[in-house]
Amino acid sequence: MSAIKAVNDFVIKFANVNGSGSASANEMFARSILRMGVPVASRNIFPSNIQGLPTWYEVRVSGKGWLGRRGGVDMMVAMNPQTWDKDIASIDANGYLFYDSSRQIPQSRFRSDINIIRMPLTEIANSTYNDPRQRQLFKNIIYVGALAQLLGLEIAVLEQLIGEQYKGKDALIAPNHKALRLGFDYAASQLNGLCGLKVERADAVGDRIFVNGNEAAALGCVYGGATVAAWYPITPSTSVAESFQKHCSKYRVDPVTKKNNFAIVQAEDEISAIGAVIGAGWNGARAFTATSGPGISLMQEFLGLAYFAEIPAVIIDVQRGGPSTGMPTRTQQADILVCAYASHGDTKHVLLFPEDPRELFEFTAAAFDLAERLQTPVFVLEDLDIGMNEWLCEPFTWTDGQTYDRGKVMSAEDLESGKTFGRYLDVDGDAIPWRTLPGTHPSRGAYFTRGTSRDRYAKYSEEGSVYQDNMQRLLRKLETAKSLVPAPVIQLAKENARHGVIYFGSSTPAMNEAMAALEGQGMHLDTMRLRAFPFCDAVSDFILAHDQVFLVEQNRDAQMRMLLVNECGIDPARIVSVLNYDGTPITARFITGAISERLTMKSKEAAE
Amino acid sequence: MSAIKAVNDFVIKFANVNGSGSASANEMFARSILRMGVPVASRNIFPSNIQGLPTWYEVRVSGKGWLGRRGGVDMMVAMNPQTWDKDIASIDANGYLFYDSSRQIPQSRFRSDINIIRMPLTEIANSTYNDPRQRQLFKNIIYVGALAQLLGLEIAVLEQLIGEQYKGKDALIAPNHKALRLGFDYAASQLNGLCGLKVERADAVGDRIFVNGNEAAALGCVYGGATVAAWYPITPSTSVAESFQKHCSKYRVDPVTKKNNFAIVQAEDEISAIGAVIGAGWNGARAFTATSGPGISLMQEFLGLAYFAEIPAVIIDVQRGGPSTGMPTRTQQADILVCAYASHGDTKHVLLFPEDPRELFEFTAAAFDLAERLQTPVFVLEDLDIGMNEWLCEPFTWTDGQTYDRGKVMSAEDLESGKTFGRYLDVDGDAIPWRTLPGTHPSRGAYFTRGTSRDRYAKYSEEGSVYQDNMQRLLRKLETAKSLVPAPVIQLAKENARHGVIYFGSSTPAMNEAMAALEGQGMHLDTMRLRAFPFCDAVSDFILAHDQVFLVEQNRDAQMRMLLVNECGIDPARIVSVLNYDGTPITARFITGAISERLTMKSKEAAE
Amino acid sequence: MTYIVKPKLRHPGIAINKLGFTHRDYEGTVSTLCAGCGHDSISFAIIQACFELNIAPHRVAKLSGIGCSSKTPDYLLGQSHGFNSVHGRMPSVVTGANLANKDLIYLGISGDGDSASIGLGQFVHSLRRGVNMCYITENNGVYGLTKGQFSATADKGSKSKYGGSNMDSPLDLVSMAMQVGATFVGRSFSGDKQQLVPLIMAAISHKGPAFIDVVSPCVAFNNHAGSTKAYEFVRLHNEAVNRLDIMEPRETITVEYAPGTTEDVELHDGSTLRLSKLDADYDPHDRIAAMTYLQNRAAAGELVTGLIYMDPDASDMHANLNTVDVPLNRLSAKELCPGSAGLESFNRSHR
Amino acid sequence: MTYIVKPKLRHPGIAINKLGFTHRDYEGTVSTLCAGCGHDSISFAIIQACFELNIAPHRVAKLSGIGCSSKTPDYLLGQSHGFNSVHGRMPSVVTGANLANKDLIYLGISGDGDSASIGLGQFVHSLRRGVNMCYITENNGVYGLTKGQFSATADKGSKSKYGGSNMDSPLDLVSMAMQVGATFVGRSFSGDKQQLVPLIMAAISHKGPAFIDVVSPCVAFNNHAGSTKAYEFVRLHNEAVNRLDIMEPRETITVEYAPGTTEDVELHDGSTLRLSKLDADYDPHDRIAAMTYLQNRAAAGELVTGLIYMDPDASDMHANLNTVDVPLNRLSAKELCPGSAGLESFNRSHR
Ligand SMILES: Cc1ncc(C[n+]2csc(CCOP(=O)(O)OP(=O)(O)O)c2C)c(N)n1
Ligand SMILES: Cc1ncc(C[n+]2csc(CCOP(=O)(O)OP(=O)(O)O)c2C)c(N)n1
Ligand code: SF4
Ligand code: SF4
Ligand SMILES: [Mg+2]
Ligand SMILES: [Mg+2]
Repeated sequence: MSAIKAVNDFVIKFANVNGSGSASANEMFARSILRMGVPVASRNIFPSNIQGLPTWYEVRVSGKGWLGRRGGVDMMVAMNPQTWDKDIASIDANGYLFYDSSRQIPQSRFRSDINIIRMPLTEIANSTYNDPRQRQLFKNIIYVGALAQLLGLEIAVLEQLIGEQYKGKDALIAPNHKALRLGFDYAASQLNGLCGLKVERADAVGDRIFVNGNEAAALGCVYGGATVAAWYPITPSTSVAESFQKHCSKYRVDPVTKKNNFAIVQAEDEISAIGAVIGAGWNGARAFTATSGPGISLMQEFLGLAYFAEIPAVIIDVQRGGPSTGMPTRTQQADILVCAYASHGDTKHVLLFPEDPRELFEFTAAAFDLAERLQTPVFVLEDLDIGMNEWLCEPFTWTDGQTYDRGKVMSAEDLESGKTFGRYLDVDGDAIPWRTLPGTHPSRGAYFTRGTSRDRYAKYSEEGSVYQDNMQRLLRKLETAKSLVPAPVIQLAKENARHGVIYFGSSTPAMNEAMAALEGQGMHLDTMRLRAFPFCDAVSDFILAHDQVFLVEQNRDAQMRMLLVNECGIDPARIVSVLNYDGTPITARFITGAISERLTMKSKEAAE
Repeated sequence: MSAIKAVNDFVIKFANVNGSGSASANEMFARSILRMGVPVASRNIFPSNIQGLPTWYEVRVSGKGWLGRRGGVDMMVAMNPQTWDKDIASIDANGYLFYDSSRQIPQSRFRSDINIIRMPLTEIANSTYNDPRQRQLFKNIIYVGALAQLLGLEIAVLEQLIGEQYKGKDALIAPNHKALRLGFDYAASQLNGLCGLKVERADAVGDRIFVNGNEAAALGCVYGGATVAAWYPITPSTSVAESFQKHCSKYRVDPVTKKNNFAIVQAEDEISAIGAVIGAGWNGARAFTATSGPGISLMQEFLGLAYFAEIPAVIIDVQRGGPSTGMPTRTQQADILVCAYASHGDTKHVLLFPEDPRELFEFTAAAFDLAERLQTPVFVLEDLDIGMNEWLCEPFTWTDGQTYDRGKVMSAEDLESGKTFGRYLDVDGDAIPWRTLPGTHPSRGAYFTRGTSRDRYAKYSEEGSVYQDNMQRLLRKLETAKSLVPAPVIQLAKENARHGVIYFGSSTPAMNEAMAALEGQGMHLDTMRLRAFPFCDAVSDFILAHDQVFLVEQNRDAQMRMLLVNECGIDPARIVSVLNYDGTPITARFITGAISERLTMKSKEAAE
Repeated sequence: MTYIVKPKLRHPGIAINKLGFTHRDYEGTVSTLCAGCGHDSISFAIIQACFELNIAPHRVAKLSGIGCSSKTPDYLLGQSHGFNSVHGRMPSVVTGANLANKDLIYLGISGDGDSASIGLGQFVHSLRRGVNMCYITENNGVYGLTKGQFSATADKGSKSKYGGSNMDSPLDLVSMAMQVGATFVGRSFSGDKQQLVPLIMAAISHKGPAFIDVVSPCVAFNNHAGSTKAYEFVRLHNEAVNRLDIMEPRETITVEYAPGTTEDVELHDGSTLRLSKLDADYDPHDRIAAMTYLQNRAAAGELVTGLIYMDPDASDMHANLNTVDVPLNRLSAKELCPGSAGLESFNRSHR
Repeated sequence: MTYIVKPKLRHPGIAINKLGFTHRDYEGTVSTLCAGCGHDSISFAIIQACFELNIAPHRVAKLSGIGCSSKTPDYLLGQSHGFNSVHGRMPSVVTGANLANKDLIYLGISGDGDSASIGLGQFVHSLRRGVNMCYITENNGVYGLTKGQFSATADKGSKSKYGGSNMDSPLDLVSMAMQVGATFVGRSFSGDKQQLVPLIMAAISHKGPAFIDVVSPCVAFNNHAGSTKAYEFVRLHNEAVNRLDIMEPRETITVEYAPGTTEDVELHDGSTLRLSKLDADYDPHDRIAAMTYLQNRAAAGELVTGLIYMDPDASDMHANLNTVDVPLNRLSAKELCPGSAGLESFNRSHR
């Protein structure tokens, strides 16, 4: 039978049971490939429970540096009897199955068009270790050792990773090294030559880092000067707050007093969390919350208040599969509308769409400037794929010496000097009024903040004209926002293109690969990556410059298309949706297929 | 100076202080005109407080039967010193000011281009009554008497209305009659001939009734078979629940046992209210809640659950001025998006847009059938203008003998007979699955309801394909809804029209008048009144059949336009918005002006 | 309901209740919780209680919020309809469900995060409204499903698995329930089936808002030394004030208790609750004294368990609302719709 | 802050406090509440308390939810920043505001609907979190602003103005506050300024979560015979357990009390609270005994007023969180941003 042969270009998937300790072994496996200079993209597919259910870890090895999901599986490491049949079925023809042959499995449950690599992992572990927990944990290391041998990973790299992982707990290093060797040696003697997939040392990683988005967002909050975090646990956003806590413990404790330059409140729910963020923002601290879809739903009323009363707030929404509790451990881009138009009545909010952890770090830090400059909530829309998976991305950078843009806040000096203060007065023509902070001046600048209509001097009013004046200014403020938010990234095809593709957020790596593939097939398209809402003119210019554009998104209802059509006044006929919404990250294969099919259809139609 | 002369066609506005007892006197005034066979439209403009702030009551007398706000004021009854200047300023040139001349008012605070009718109301009241409360209350009746004389109202009609109002409290009748006479006689002797506005008996009212929308909606709930109401007070929706209570006490108490065929829970907040509605709907009772914008915001999470878990629920949203607390005593149509796409993730909900109390009654009753047939939340979108003002409309009708459409509920017999039950199985091809109610059958039909993804047999699943299958069915279910919801009402112009106008809800009376006015100016437009979302094909057909359509709505962001463009795939360039959003009901003058201006501009452009 | 379950083939020796059901007929799907999780023991106790009460499983509606605890309704009573709603809002859903059909038994299952954090308002208001239900919190002091953050019932100073300390004052759902109107309040421990099963039986038989707080250690995140919700800690510090037995109507009493230490209370379904007092001074019918006792023991670091308070004369929401006897979801247009005649008078009064 | 208010022209005889402010400097805009509304008396008491405490008005932040009561912050302290947020959620907004700037005085004003109905969860959680604030509910047993529906504090059986009866169990915010972690709890009556003013002064001076429930009759919707929140009823049934005086630091004590009936407690700002006991047995430092007393009196139909509980050693949320002394909203990039150096180590550890 033939077998796939590939160097630095394959997908290997681990099927495990959660809570079995496989996660860290698998991650070490992926990291070792990176250390050999070969790019890797890894994704966890985990259940909404704590222990005992199926979980998968998918590692894409790509010397060319394609970091989206590719689709398909070249090798399955099948460690979970519960999902055996499904796992076997998902292997590409001529691919590999690596499994624990300690247990007898009837012939009927294998496939004849795949290559089977058997290793009695449990037997080996049981004969080496007595403690049941050790047996379990080291079994994972043993298979990593075996895979190292099969794929050609450098064992020294793995040994070093073990050393780093257990720094401080040095007693654990030697036993792990031993387990690794055990697997390696077994494979060398028993499985040699069975595997046509290989990793070869390369120089394609550079100084890139391997980091998950939630950690990046949390660091962005630290760098952006957030001092108040209020949150409520919800998958997949929980690690944003937890990681903020961790970073703060490192970076934000006053070296002298040992006191904290930050405050984190685990609120009793999301309503309370956003309430605290708004209270803090009103009172001049940079504050944020991190949540996911259900939390955004609960925050709607407060978000309307923040819009209307003009209070800065940063909301990190780590999107998951909706609606309702939906698929809490799957990814989607389906909170676009509920964020853009959050709350009843006429509202529009600022949204940012980072493409990867690095941009997420930057955008999150920038969100605090934006929120204070615009005096309004700013949403950072990431998703489970970016947030909870380690992504290979450019190292984070920061320009020292920059200060924060605290926006238009009148100081005691300003007030003392007699500057006119009207809380909702558009003195600068950019529709952004000046504000004051509580406690600033004994007799000037105090005003009453409310969610009801009021005049330019913050006085309560039920006058229609006063209300309308204010609502129009709020629209103009969003115009100002267009020049402040990150502009789209436009990439022109090598040849003059009649079609364009629009995309955003976590679809980026798959898009990059898909574009290269389409180009390879002679299909040239310009691309535009959206990075923020409201859309600046460049966005509609791009659409209008093409006969038709594809819009790639990860939701059912083409929510971004709706936003574009509505806000840019675009004929929807110009925008063709490419939608992936089954909860798994979009793949290059899917995008390529969808676009090429439609382009081919069109050129056929044209030819007829 | 010249003075407006008009018969059965003018606007009179009362400026009062709230809590002063003027409301019932003013309403009696309006009703007396109706009893004379002359159509009247009346609107309350009241503050968000309980006592002591300005309130207005605007009565439009229209022999032709135009029931929208016209705009402008022919006569101002200025009883509130706080708002004097504004009230005086709002009178049309050559119009009338009627005021209490007991207090000295400097000449500078009058206008020279209006006709002034002075009456020392306080003096008269004080010289007649000793009790301060009586002085206050009868003052109102006295001015009604004076106006009756000035305008030519039949005093017998007013006397009869007083008799009806105080039926059972007969001792109050004579003093009220006396106060009425006091005013009438004063006017006859002192003010005769000062007023050119007249009411003449006519026959233009027919059997129409004068009723507010919230009472109609509540009655719709009774007729629609609602047994469970869960609500939380919020202006302007409170009277829906209160009136449901009142109707139920009349119609729904078992004559034998004196027990209630209904249950009303005043919940602790809107989240709890919608939760109870969903619990009741799940368990087979017809249930509803009534709320306004902030309540809809709070209900978002639960609404997503009801959509995804497919549970019937009826939500009456009495829209008010948003966003946030906004203008709680003003009207708007600005909750369209937050209802249509309520909750995070991909969702779409069914919305109904009644034009007046009569249709509100019908649609509310029908909403329960729709909700159970479609197993999903159904929103009845009314607004403060319909809900809290008395509208003159056709009497309500009901076809006896009709039964409720309880939708697809498997009975114990069905289950016993062995019919396949899959909670989310599309057996009939209309994407609506069958459900069972708790407690139906000892061993068949039980299932587990959840907001997470599950397969066709309600079994929990995290499979992408299973999720997608279900989400697609939900989209198809909305297709089914298109054939069940009320179709739009289309009215073709007398001449072939290149332009159309779309409108909905409380804009109807102003629209009717505006269309007649435009036709009078030689501008012919077809009209379409939307009555529901999702839109059936007739809606896009109408738009596509015209070069351009106007879309009249009462919000800032053209929310209905967004829904149309997105859901019908219409080029937004085809739809021109006419937006009124200052919190006051839209007027015919505004619509006529906006449309004629644009049509004239276009024909000029075309001519150039 | 006239439909009878087809008898299944059974092992001869297996226990059968009066309705002919075995224990298995009260089970649900296989639990996906962690091995050793306290919640699974509570599920087992509920199954046992329903078996012993001879409840027809389909006459139970089981509802929950979101959390590990809130998943458990799936793992019991497979023939009952279940509703896993949204986080913290089960009480309102039960309220509505109960309004729709007063004839079913309502089991509300929740966690400490679900009921004491996000859901505190609904918890309190459903009790004060008098919803006839058996409301159980599976209280582990943490958010299990989101991996171990403190919940609002975590004791001040208690340590998380990862080292942090809780600095907020803890909420005691038992005291709160008594204060706001629950008419049956108990506390127990997932590890004490002897106490828990009859407590659940009594709560189900009680007509009115019944609440049981069950300490239920989370083996994954809150079972370490220093946690006040760990097995060891609860075993050492729990102080049972009484033990219960439930006797069916007219069943001969077979067990003898020393006089003065037992008390019989009739339950709403006609069965009798026999209370054997372990603490002679403790009177579960004196609400204020019971609360004081509870708080004093709590101050001394002891967790009072058992039947803590019961009002034998309790009434419920339906009584307050004076609803008809037939469940509201069974009424038809005939009873509900006043028809054209009703409209005529309505129209007339609006002219 | 170095800016000083310009002295205004004043009547010579008018009272001036240590900061040179008159009573008027603590007033706000003209009230739009109903004439006679209890809430206006409470506003007046707050104004008086701030005047007597010599508080610089701009150092107060006043926050509220939605309701007639929640409108009142506009009617007092015109030189303070105010925030009329959303219904029932003032506590979370205060929490955030307090986190941002620990140096201001936080006044949270709410209603019974706002705090006991929709806002119950936030009410409880802000107290258990230890937010340093003076939280006042203006409790009239109804929703004033929406025209008279029962709130969750309405007594069972109490009649609405339009005849309906409340059938749900009432919530007692005072008991609840004591149970969940408030370290200063009082109750008073809008009609008793003598009691109310010093109570507010003490609550403001207390560092920690201070709560005062003030019964405040709604003359429009809940002041009729049969209402337990009517002026007449409260006047007859309120039982003051103590009276307070606040003395400034080192001020000579001028009044003499009979020995044994007074007690001095030092407040956090250095001033002294002199408690004259009206009920000799009542000890406001024994939380459990106080709660029991309260509930027993409530069962007897009496409303206990006065300083009900106080923990003189209270700490607050900032202490729990170990925040720096300077308000967080004053920190700049210098203290907050680790700069490129910080990123270097971060990047290194992620390769
Ligand atoms: C609105 C919302 N916020 C947050 C979550 C995430 N969440 C799921 S379960 C849970 C906590 C559950 O804690 P608890 O009720 O104590 O149950 P346990 O898992 O400990 O049994 C949270 C916060 C959610 N599902 N919905
Ligand atoms: C989310 C939301 N629901 C409902 C309302 C309507 N509403 C305004 S005030 C109020 C009740 C206020 O009662 P309370 O807090 O007791 O204040 P009072 O007017 O009695 O002083 C309600 C229900 C609202 N503003 N927001
Ligand atoms: S995480 Fe804790 S609560 Fe959840 S299943 Fe595991 S042991 Fe039980
Ligand atoms: S309605 Fe009641 S609470 Fe509101 S202002 Fe009037 S008296 Fe006060
Ligand atoms: Mg828990
Ligand atoms: Mg109130």
